[in-house]
Formats: sequence, structure tokens, C-alpha cells
Amino acid sequence: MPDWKLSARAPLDGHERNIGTVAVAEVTDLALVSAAVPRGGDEAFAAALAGGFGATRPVTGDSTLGNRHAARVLGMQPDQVFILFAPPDPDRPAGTVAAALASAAYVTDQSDSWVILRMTGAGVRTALERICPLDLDDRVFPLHRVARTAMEHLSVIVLRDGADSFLLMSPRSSARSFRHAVELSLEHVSE
Amino acid sequence: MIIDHPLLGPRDAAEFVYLGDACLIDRPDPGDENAARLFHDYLHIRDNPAGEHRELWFHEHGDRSWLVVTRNTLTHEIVRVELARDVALARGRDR
Amino acid sequence: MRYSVLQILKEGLTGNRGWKPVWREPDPKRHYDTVIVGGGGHGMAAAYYLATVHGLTDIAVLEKGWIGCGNVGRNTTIIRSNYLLPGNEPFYELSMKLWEGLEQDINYNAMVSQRGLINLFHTDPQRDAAVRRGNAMLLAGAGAVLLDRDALRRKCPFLDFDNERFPIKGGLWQPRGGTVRHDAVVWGYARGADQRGVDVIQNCEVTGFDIRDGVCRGVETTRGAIGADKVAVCVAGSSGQVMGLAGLRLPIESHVLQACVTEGLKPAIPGVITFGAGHFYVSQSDKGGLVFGGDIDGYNTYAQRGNLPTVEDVCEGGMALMPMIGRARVLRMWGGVVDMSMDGSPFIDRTPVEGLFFSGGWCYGGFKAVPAGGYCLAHLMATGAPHRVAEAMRLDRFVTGAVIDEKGMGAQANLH
Amino acid sequence: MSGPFRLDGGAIERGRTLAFRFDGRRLTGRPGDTLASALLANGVRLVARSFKYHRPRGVFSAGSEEPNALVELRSGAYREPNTRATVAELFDGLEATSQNYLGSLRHDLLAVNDLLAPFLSAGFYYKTFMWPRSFWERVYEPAIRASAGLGRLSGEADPDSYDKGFLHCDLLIVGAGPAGLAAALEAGRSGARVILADEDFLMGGRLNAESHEVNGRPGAAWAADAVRELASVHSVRLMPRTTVIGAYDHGVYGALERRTDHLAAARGKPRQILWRLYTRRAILCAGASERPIAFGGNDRPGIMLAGAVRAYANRFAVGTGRRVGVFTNNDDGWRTAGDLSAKGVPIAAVIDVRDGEPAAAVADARIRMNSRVVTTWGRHGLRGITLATGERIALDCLAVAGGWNPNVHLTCHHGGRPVWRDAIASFVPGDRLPGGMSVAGAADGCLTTAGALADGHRAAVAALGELGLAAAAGEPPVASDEATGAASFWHVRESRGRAWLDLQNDVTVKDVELAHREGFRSVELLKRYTTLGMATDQGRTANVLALAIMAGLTGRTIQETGTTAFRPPYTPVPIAAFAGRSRGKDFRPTRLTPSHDWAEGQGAVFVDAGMWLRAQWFPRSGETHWRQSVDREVTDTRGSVGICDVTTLGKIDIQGRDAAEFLNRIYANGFAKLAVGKVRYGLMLREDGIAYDDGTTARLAEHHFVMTTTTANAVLVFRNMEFARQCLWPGLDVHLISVTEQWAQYAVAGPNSRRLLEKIVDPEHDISNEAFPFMACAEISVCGGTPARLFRISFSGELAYELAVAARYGEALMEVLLAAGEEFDAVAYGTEALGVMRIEKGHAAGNELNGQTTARMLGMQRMVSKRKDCIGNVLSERPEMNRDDGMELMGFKPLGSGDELTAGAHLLALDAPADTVNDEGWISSVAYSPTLETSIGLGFVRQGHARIGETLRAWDALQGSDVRVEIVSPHFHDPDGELLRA
Repeated sequence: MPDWKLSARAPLDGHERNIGTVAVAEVTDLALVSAAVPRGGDEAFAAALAGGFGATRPVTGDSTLGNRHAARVLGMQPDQVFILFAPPDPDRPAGTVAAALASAAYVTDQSDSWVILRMTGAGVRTALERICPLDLDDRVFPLHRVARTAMEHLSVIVLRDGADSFLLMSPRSSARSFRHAVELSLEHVSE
Repeated sequence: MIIDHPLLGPRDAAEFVYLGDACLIDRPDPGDENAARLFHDYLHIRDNPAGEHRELWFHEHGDRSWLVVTRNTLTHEIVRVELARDVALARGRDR
Repeated sequence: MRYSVLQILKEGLTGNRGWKPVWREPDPKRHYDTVIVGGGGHGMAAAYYLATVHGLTDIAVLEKGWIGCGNVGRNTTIIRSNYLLPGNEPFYELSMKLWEGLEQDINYNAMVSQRGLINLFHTDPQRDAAVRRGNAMLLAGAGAVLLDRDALRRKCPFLDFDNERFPIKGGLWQPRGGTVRHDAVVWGYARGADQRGVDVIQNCEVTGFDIRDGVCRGVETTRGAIGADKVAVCVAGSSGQVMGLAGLRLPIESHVLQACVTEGLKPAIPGVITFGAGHFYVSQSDKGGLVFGGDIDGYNTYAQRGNLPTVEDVCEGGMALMPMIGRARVLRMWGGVVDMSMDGSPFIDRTPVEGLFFSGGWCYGGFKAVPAGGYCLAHLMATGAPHRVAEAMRLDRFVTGAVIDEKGMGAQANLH
Repeated sequence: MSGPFRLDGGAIERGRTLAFRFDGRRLTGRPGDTLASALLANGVRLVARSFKYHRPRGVFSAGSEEPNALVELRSGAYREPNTRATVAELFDGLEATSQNYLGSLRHDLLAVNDLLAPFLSAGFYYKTFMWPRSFWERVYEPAIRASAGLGRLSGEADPDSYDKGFLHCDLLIVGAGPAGLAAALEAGRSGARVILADEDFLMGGRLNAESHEVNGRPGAAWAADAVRELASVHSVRLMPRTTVIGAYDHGVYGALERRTDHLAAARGKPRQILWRLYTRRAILCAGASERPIAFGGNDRPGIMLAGAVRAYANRFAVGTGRRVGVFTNNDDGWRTAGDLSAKGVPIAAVIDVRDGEPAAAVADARIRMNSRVVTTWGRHGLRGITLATGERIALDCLAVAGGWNPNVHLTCHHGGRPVWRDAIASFVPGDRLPGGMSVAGAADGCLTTAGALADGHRAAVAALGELGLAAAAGEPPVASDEATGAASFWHVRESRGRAWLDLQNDVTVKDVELAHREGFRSVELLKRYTTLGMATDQGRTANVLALAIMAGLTGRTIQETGTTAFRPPYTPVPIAAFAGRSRGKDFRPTRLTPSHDWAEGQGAVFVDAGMWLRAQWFPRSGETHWRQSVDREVTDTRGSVGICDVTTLGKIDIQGRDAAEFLNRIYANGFAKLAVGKVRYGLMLREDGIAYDDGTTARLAEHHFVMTTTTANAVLVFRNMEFARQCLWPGLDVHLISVTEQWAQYAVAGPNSRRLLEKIVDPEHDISNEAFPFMACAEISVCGGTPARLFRISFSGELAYELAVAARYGEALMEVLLAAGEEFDAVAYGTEALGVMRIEKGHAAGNELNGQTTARMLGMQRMVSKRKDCIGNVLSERPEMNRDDGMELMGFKPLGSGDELTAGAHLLALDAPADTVNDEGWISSVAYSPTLETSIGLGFVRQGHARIGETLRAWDALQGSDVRVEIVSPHFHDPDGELLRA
């Protein structure tokens, strides 16, 4: 019996490109797991998050950093967070989170649901003006802010992780359309 | 249009999907002896006011909250935005 | 005064000083046999057919503003009878037949232009649905032709056949579909009704109904009380408000439908074309403007204006379908408030108040229905029985379940 | 100098020459010119023909209000019809062509219309062209259409690209004239986020066109300094060439920025950007537009607005004539004469309708007070005028000053109506402004430079206060001009000839009189009957005159007469700009399945399923017709094993203590008692009782389910479940998240499917029929430890499974399945074979679940539980949805061998006439069944189950088909489901 093995493929095969002053790079080494808070379980959840990831629970629209697994916790919905982290076992990130949070949350692996692009460099916001309806001004969308919105008919989660650095997550199946939207914006604003 | 989301602040209404009158929260009791008439009215009959209208919007490209937006149908002015879940609980809906 | 070429020549040679008012401007009487609330297409047509078909002329048409100021004056002028369901199709086909003889009937050129209407399809399921619809049209005598991609390319070479996101597979063509000069319809009906003695009364807003013991005996207006044996309400867009004055709640929401017109252009587009993979339909007016629209904005409103995302969505559809219109400029965009009913189909019916009739719920399709809507309302009011083709358009159909849901979207008004 | 009419000074660049062509003529201009100013500099006066009478037309204005000078700009696919020469920035190599004539611009054959004018009065077409009836489409209308319209589209796809964008600010200032600049300076100094947008390429507005001084310096120089200062402020964004086109709800404005229209080529960058501006406050400083005076023959080339004549002289350094006359009802006329004289342009005459002393001395000019121009002459351009006294004056340009109309348009976009202000004889903004908007300067009726500067400053201070920002407390700039004393003089009554109001649409004073005579007296009826103000300029120079004339006829005031509604856009916007990038392949995103690249490599044919692209079939060499491929895929699957990518099905992860109860209410059939490790088919109703989606839901754990939906309804089902969760039963502990994208999922179907799976499922998982029976599910691992989910469900009717792995492994899994299946001759099958097999099996799909179908029609009425509360069960009981003679889903077979069924055929009794009354149903889906070796179909027919064996006509006249069919069970293949459980 042959030894069938499955090899993994990232949505954009680890795509990287520099356009003008901005670098676009697919992020492939992070796992993303959602954790929903059971009705009435807010305190237990906060405690579990602190214990499991060393993170405080963010309000919706904000993110916090934990001290385990390089975790970042994103407040996505009133009763749901996403945990973005470096997984010990990339095939079982939900298991890692479930173990960390025990019964304090309902966890679902989202790692393969999204393509993640990091855009970094001066001028990144000028490019995003062409597709992103959110106000990304420092005073309105400071570091660690997170929001889901729509760009070019695609759902996109925007996370600010630096002065000129954003993580953008969009559904995996339309990853190529999303990359095209992002890169066309950069081409349109580059000199 | 801009909807001032109670958790997220002002967001373009294009991120939302509209359903209709917030009376759709008040789903009748299917066990009521007049259930057929109650459900007919619930689903079909509308006040359709020219003025303040409480209505349901879903933040599809956002935090997936259903909101109850109180908006004037003559001027489009929005005077209040609430989480629909809070409204539903306040109206006595539970399990 | 009869309109004709000779009359135009005569007047032209004498300085055009002999033309008479197209309708009188009478003061309202204290009582009429019939009062029609709403001087739009449907109300004016009902008055006209009451007078011409049923011989009833003691009629007042009451209009809050100027006649034709509602949706008959702000639609995209399309006529068609390409419906699917038996509750609808014969009605719209009657309307088409009335359009076809309208101008000679009313002696007014409304520019009924049957240059054809094509609904495109882009997938096999859409094609299957188009075939079912086309056969329903043939059964009703409306005529229909199925165009494949090649035939379509010959008719409309400017469609994007080469770089399309959603390939065009073909189209369902109704050669008798087309456009009509919308304002002229209401002017023509008004003139015809006026000549037969109907009082067309502008700037007369209905502020209440005189209802005693469940019987409607007239209306209160800004120009005084007017008694009537029968009252019909044809105020689509404001149906909820006006019927609310009679204490009635309806299965209707008011929404805004936007439309756009471009600057005038030399002829570029034949007939009417409707995109099947987005929200866009277009025709070209006799003046040369591309008249186009798409979907309603989707939220309840009584403001006759919409917002940008809808216009962008419509233009995206336009550019996806026919990118040659890209450099045509949108001159003007406007909005009309439409009655969106809970199944997307209209009502022509009595109401629980005796003597009070209702025509409404026309969604965004009321214009093409003007002749039959007026005809069937007149029939119902004059004979007491619904016209055969309008029997399904009842107010109580959500109680019985006999809905007429062409699009299959269910009881959510903004999805129809 | 370039061109015979070029003057000194102005804001043009003298060092460079730009070559351009007009109607093939080679001409030159200067940077800073518009096409109009360059044409005038070259002495070109005849530039266009009017819409209806095809009268000669020349440049009339110097801005976006231009009714006359419309040209086709550029050539080939870049051709842009109806472009206003007055705002088209000149560039080297510009090509423009005049439009709307038959023959040549000078000798337009359609000018015959002008001779027929007495018969072509307003609305004449409503009164004729009715006989014979068939002539309208065939004769009259084509002729009318050919002569109507203006410019031509190229007929080719717009080759430029467009973009959209989103900007946010505290304060938007619309217009960079004196008021806008004063406001922007104050706001910019305060630190507020400011956007200053102006439609012109040179900011400054009328400061560039007039000879006024600001703060003791020439106005244009002061404006340039102000712009320079603003450009240095980080929080201020200057947007020249940007027209704010509309005011939308809640402080949203639309704006069109022209990025490359002033360049010869776009070089890959977007031509224009449609910005959505999100603002907290806005100040409208849109200025005012001048209006003419109606008099006989007032439409000839050479008759221009006085303000435009000044703009051409002062800004563009162009003299608009060699002998210029002025006809005025206010002091602007005198200012015009003064500015031209100062530039050395000879003034022939100043005719003022007012009595009294001349406002200024004008050298060598005939001065006529209390006088009127009654007619003009000159065939292709003005050669002279005649006064009411009979005096004839030869001149080649007449500057007409009739007063100014504030550009109130944006103030009306939310339904507000302007109000009449007698002091300036104009409409000014009413009090119902869009929220957050204020108005300053000439747009607010403040018609002096001095006033506009102060007003703009004041408005900025006020807006900053409302925003809670401290104003910079700067001093407003100062100018010293005075009001011009506009008079309410509209129309020279002594004129006997036609006096134009709407120059483009050829609406004259006589047309207004006719409309009045015939009862079209409301302004909206006037507009619709005469087409007044419906031209490309929206009547910016015509409407107020016409209203005033109608007011005079009806004896009402102008305020009572009112105006028509101003609608967006402020100036016309290309359709392509509203579409942005969303055209062609980029119209909508494309969703690809995990096996897409693999399938592409196999030469698969793809089909759209919503946004998804799915493999439709996989042609093999030698197969020349799609049916061969599909038949093979079906036969091989039913014969051995086939694999299909079903990732597109919606998948929703449902967890919580109340998840089971929640599902029990969402689905029509029961789910509360579904065992862990089991899957169940579920039917979802809308609240109105109509079936709208179906799928399977697996219970992975006590509080954990995963649901599948149809591809089409994935988003809708999720939204509806969130509604139920948040709004109907907020107390339930249940949580939803989409996992559609997370899992690559494959159907593995056919008698050998288990044997195939056994090769890749890790050995610790027993998937034998006993351990893993029909409708079982489990979380397993495959290929040596990769986590997977296995569901024993079947859409094909065969022994079948669906196997899911994380999407990253999706492509590899497809390859592994086929490699492992090689010994079984496993095939990949596409959506077409999937469809054939589901029809053979009698499963309803999209064509059946079209939103009009009840559970009863599907034969599933027994599934709708009456014992529980679920969405839709109450209203599914309505009588008309439960008639005994209702439609029922059935199977159909043609009786004639070789006959083919067609989807969309209607069902008629054999002897019944083909009409609506006899319509008994329709065929919804058809396929050629390689299994049964016949064409088969599903469809709906009245009382179907009671009529099995009956013969009907499947009537498809649309496609020329009419075949006899037998009503049969919809379950063609394995009706007892034995294969599923094997």
C-alpha cells in the first residue's frame, strides 16, 4: 500500500511583492481560531483567555496581545473573538485553543478560511483609500484596531499592527481577486 | 448612509443588509389559537410610517450584529441605533 | 380640439395662438358619483375607462400636486408583458394590447414604441427559467423569442461577449416590448377623460375619508369635503399613508427606486436590454438619453431620492454588460417612491370599507400596467366584480396563501 | 501670442505652445487654456449646432454651465461625446470634433428644422405621428431619433480605467473661489481635517476671472498664495479638477476627480476617481452662474455671458471679439466694458435696460440707457444688433449681463427648495439644507468678492465651533467691490422674433407661452412639456428666466412659481466612473474551489455558480461533445467510483448548549433527537411556509453540529440564522460561524467508494458498513494523520461519502483520491454529471427550490413537523398552499423514442388548446440519463401522484418542441434506496 500523503498549499502560495513603497506579503505561519463565549460565560472566558494565552479580552473592534504562542486576540463580535497565533501543531490549531480555554469557549478553526496579506510601508493608507471605506486615520484607527468591512465586493478584516502596517484577511476562495484588488490599488497610486 | 453602530461607531450602510420593520422581532406564539392570523399580520402587514421607523439592519460586512435602527423615512435622519439582541431581550424574548 | 397634422399646420401658420388648454381646471363639486384619489397614470386611466367603457362621467380625479407628479412622471418608461405566473401574465398582456391601440384611442401621441425587450440569461438554470417564462408568454398570446448567443451578438454586437465575468448565454426577447413617453400617458388620459366630463382637480390633497358605519361616503380634502358614492385610491408610493387615513394597514412598504438618464446621444441601443447577472436595464429615449436603472435602494423611505451605492451597483452592471456606454455621462438621477408589496405583485380590490376601492402595490412595475390597471379598476368599480385578468390581485391573498410571487423571494418587500 | 484674439496677461503659460485640432483644422493654444478659450483665441466662433432646430452655436460661457459648445473630444474608442469645450483643459495633441449635424457644421442639412419651426413648437409631437399606427416604429421614430441626440458614442468599450475611493474629513469645502479659500484658510489653520474641492483645474474661482483686488493684491495672485499656503498644511487636502456631484445622507458626498483628462494619455492610471467623501461638516462655496436676457435672435455665436467675456479676457487673455457690445441689466455690464477696454478690446456699445446715468465712461462706445436689444443678425455668427429704437450697431460679440444665480444645487439634494430673494433677484438656498451643510459666498447670495471672503471666513468659524474645534481666529481677507444692483429684467417684450431661453434644447419664450396656453403651468409640467432645462446643462442659464416669464403669464410671484427639483449629479458623470473597476472580469470577485488549479490542468470546462467557478465536466481526448464526457462521468461513477468537488456548499459550524433546540426550530423536520455521529437531511422553510433551502446537518458532538446549505443560499441561511439567534431566541446558547472556506469537501460516490476510501482513511477508523452506516459521520484522519471529516451521505443515489479536509490540503486530496482510485478507474465528475445523477435520483435542486415551492409540492409535507415550533410551519398551513389539485413534483419520460424533454416546457392535456387556462404545470429540470438511456425530466404537475402513467404534452413552442410525456415517479434510479445503504 502506497503511503498517501497530503501536502499543504497556501491560498496564494506565499505570495510576496513590492509595489512602490509598499510590501505585500502573504502570511502563512499563523493560525486563526474563533472562540465564541457561551451565554453567561463572560467571566469564565476572560479568565481562560488570561490563563491560556495571557491576554485580556478585547472589546469588539479592538485587539490585544497575549504572551503565549505569540497570540493576538481580535474582538470580532459581541460574543466572539478570533485568536491569531503561532500554532504548535499547524494541523490542529483548534485543539490548542480548546485545550487552553477548556470549556470556556466554543472554538472553530478558521485558519484555512482566510488569506492573510500584510501590507507594510509608507503610502499604504493612500493605496487603501481606493478600496477601504474605513477611516484609517491614526486618531480613528490606531494601532491594534480591527474591523471587518467590504472592499471591492469582498469581505475583509483589517487589523492595524504598525504605523504603516496592516494585516488584511479575506475569504480564501477569492484570494486571487483580493490580491488583485490590493495590488491594483498600489499600482494606481504608485508614481 | 451612515449607521452609528453602538459598538463600532459610524459605518457606511453599504456594509449592512436591510430586513425591514423591527416588529419582525415580535414573532407570535405558534401555540396561540389565533396563530394563523397573528403570523399573517406579523409577516405581511406593515405600519409603513412616514416618519420614525424602527427597522432591522444586519452588519454583514462587520460584526454580524443585527441592529435596530430608528430612522426617519422622510429625512433619513437616524435618531437611535441599538443592538437588536438587547431590544429583543427587553421585549421579553428569551428562549 | 382634435389633434392632427392639419391642426398643427393651421396653428403653425397662425402663430400657435389657437391651442386650447389640454384639460380644464374646474373647482371641485360637493359630490360626485365617483372620486378617484391620485392623478397619476392609474387614477387617470381608471377615470378614462369609467367614462369611455362604462359611460360614467360624474367623476373627479383628485391630485395632491400636479398631474403625473408621482411615479408616472419618474419611471423608466418600459412596457412589457413578460410575466411568468398565471395570476399576472394575462393582466399584463391585456395592458400591452391596450398600449397598442392607446394613441388612436385617446388621440394623443404617447410614443408607444415597440422596439423590443430582451432579458439576458447567463446560466443554465436562468435559461431554463427563461424558457418556462417564454412559453407562459406564448400561452398568453404575448409573444416571445428565445435568442441564443449568436443571435444576440447579431442584434446587440456591443454587449461584452469577450471579457465577461458572467458569460451571456442568450436572451428572452419580447418583440412587442418597448417604451412609452411616460408623461404623455397621463396627459393623454387626462385630456380624454376631461373631454368626457371628468373633473381633473390639481392641488387638492385628500386629508381624510368620510366613513360612517363601515361605508365610505366621500373624502376630506384641502379644498373642502367632497361626497362620493365610490372612492378609489390610486396613490402608489403613498398607499400606506392614504389608506392609513381610512384606518387600513397594508401588506406594503414604501421604498425608493432610482433611475438615471445620460446626456443625449445618437442612436446606440435598440429596444430595452436587461442584465441577468446584476442590476441593470437600459433603453434609449427618443431624445437620445440612455435611460437606465436597477434595483431599489432597499430601505423603507418616502424621500424621493436614494444613495450612491445603488447607483454604483447599477452602473457596474451596465459596464459589465456593455462597456461602450462608459463615456456616456449620467446627466440626472432621481428616485421614485414605490409600493413594494409582500409578494411583488399588485392589488386591485375592494377594501373592508364598503365603497372604498384600492389599486396599489405596483412595486417598480406600475407604469407598464397603467392601461390595464385603470381598465380593471374601472371594471371592478362599475360592475362590482373583478375583471377576469385581475382576479388574483386580491388584498387577502396572504391570508389564503394564493400569493403571486414571480421572483420567489417570499414576504420580504425589498427583495421583490 | 498664439491666435489672432490673444491678449496680454492672464493665467496662461506663454512659453509653451499646444497643438490641437478642431474638425481637422490644426490650431494652437497655451497651457492654461480650455478648448473653448483656445478656439476663441483662434477666432473660431461656430462650434456646434443646437438640438432641435440645428441653429449655429458658439461658446456661451466659461464654465460648466455651458449649453452650447459641446464637442466630441478625442477619437476612436476614446471618443467622448457632448464634452463642454469650456471645461476641457487643453493638452498637446487634443482632437475635437463638432457634433449633431448632417453634412458639415457650416452647412447642416438638418437646419431645415429651423425653417419648419412654426410647426415644431413645444410638444408638437404629442399631436401627430399617430397615423397610420404602424408608422411610428418604422418611419417617424427612426427619423426623430436620427435627428435627435447630440454626440456619438464610439460603439467600442471604454478603454480607460477608473477607480473609486473613500476619504474622511472634518470639513468639506465645495468650491475654491473667494468664499471657499477664505473658509479653507481659517479651517486649515485650526488643524481640522479639511478637503477643499473645486471643479476647475485652477483654484480661485471668479478671482481668476475678475480684476478685483484682495488684501491689496490682484485677486488671482492672492488666490495663488492662498492655495500655496493650504498645500503646505498637512491636514488639508486640495482637490482641484474635482466636482462634488451630490449630497447624500449623513454627510456623505460624491465627488468626481478627473485625473488624466488633461493629459494626452492616461498611461495605465485611472482616468477618473469617484470619491465617497465622509464629512462631519460641509460648506458649500459653489459660487454663482450668470444668466442671460431673452431677446430676439439671442442665440447666435458671439452672444455670450458677460462674466464669461471677462473670464476670457482676464484669465485666458482672449478677446472674444473685435467690436464687443454689452447688453446689461446691472453694473456687471459696465465692469465688462471696463475690463475689456483696459485690455485694449474695442467696445462698440453698452446697452443698459435701466434708466439713469451711465455707471462709467467707456471710450468710443455708444452708450444707450433705458434701451433694449430686440434682434440680431449674422448667419454663422453675430454681425450686429438692432435696438428697440431701430438703431443698428455692427459688432461681433455681445456680452449679456442678466444677473447671477447662486449655485444652490447641492442644497436641494435632500429635497430642500430654494427661496427667492428680491434684493438680488435670484433664488438662494432655503432653510432645509442637508444635515451638516452650510452655505457661504455667492452660493448663498453674497454676490460681491468682499462679501464672499468675509462670509467664507464666517462659515468656517461657525463650522469649527460645531465640530468642537478652536478656530484660528484669523482675520478675514478684505476686498472692496460693491454690489452690482441686479434688476429683475428677463425678457425684451419688444422682440418679435424667437427669444431663446434654453439654448441647447431650443426652448424659446414662445414655447413657454404655448405651455401656459395649454395648461402646463406648474414648473414641472412646463419642464416636461417643453423640455426646458432637460439638456446637458440642466438649464443652468435658462431656468430662472423661464420661471420669471411663466410667473408673469400666470400673475404669480416667482417664489410661488417655484423651481424644478435639482438632482444629482451637479455636472454629468461618466457611467464608467460610477462603475470604477467593476467591469469585465473584475465585475465581481471570482471564488475558486480547492481543486480549481488541478481541474484546470485536466482541461475541465468551468461554469459559474454564483461567484464560484466550478468544474462542469472533464473532457477526455476523443470526446467531441459535452454529452460524451458527462455520460461517461455518470456511468463510471455509477459503475465504480467518481469524485466531485462540493466545497461550494455552504457550511456552518453551530455550537452551544442549545444548538440542537435551535436547529429543531430552524429546520421544518426534527433535529432535537439526532444522535451524535449521525447526519440528517433537513428542509428549511421561510416563515411564509415556502421551502427555501435544504441540506444535511451532522452532529459531531453533543453541543456541536455542522450544517451544509446549498451553494446559492449559504449567505442567506447564515444571516437568517443569526436573526433567529439574536432577535427571536436571544436566550438560547448557540453560536454560528461559517466554515465554508475552511473545508475542502469532496463527494466520493459509487459502489467502490468505500473501497477507495479505505485506502486513504487511517486504519484506526473503521468505515465498514456496520461501523459507519448510511448517514453516519465522524471526525477522522486520512493519509497518515491529516484531520478530516467523513459523512456518509449521497446526492447521487449511490453508496457515497463526503470527505472534508482543511482547505490547504484540498488540492492534494483530489490528487490522492484519483491516484488511490486508479485501480477502480475512479473519475472526477463535474456539476453536469452531478445534476444528471440528482435528476435520476429525483432530488430537488435550484430549479425546483425556486422560492415558489412548498414542502407539499416536493412531496415532503410529512417532514414538516406539526408537533414543534419551527420557522414556517404556521403559514405553511394556509389553504391555497394545500389544495388537493396543487402542483406536485413528478418525473417525466418522453413517449416517443428519441424524443428529448426540454426544461421550461409547459404541460398540457393532449387535446387542450395551448393557452394559459389549460396550463397544468411545467418541466423544471431535464437530463439525458445514460443509466436509463433516455431523456428524463423533473417537473411540477397538478395532482401528479394521482396521475402516474398519464400522458401529457410537454409544450415548448418557444424552442419548437412539443412531445408527449408520461408522468412517472420522480425517483428514476434506485427508488427504494438500496444502493445508499449497501
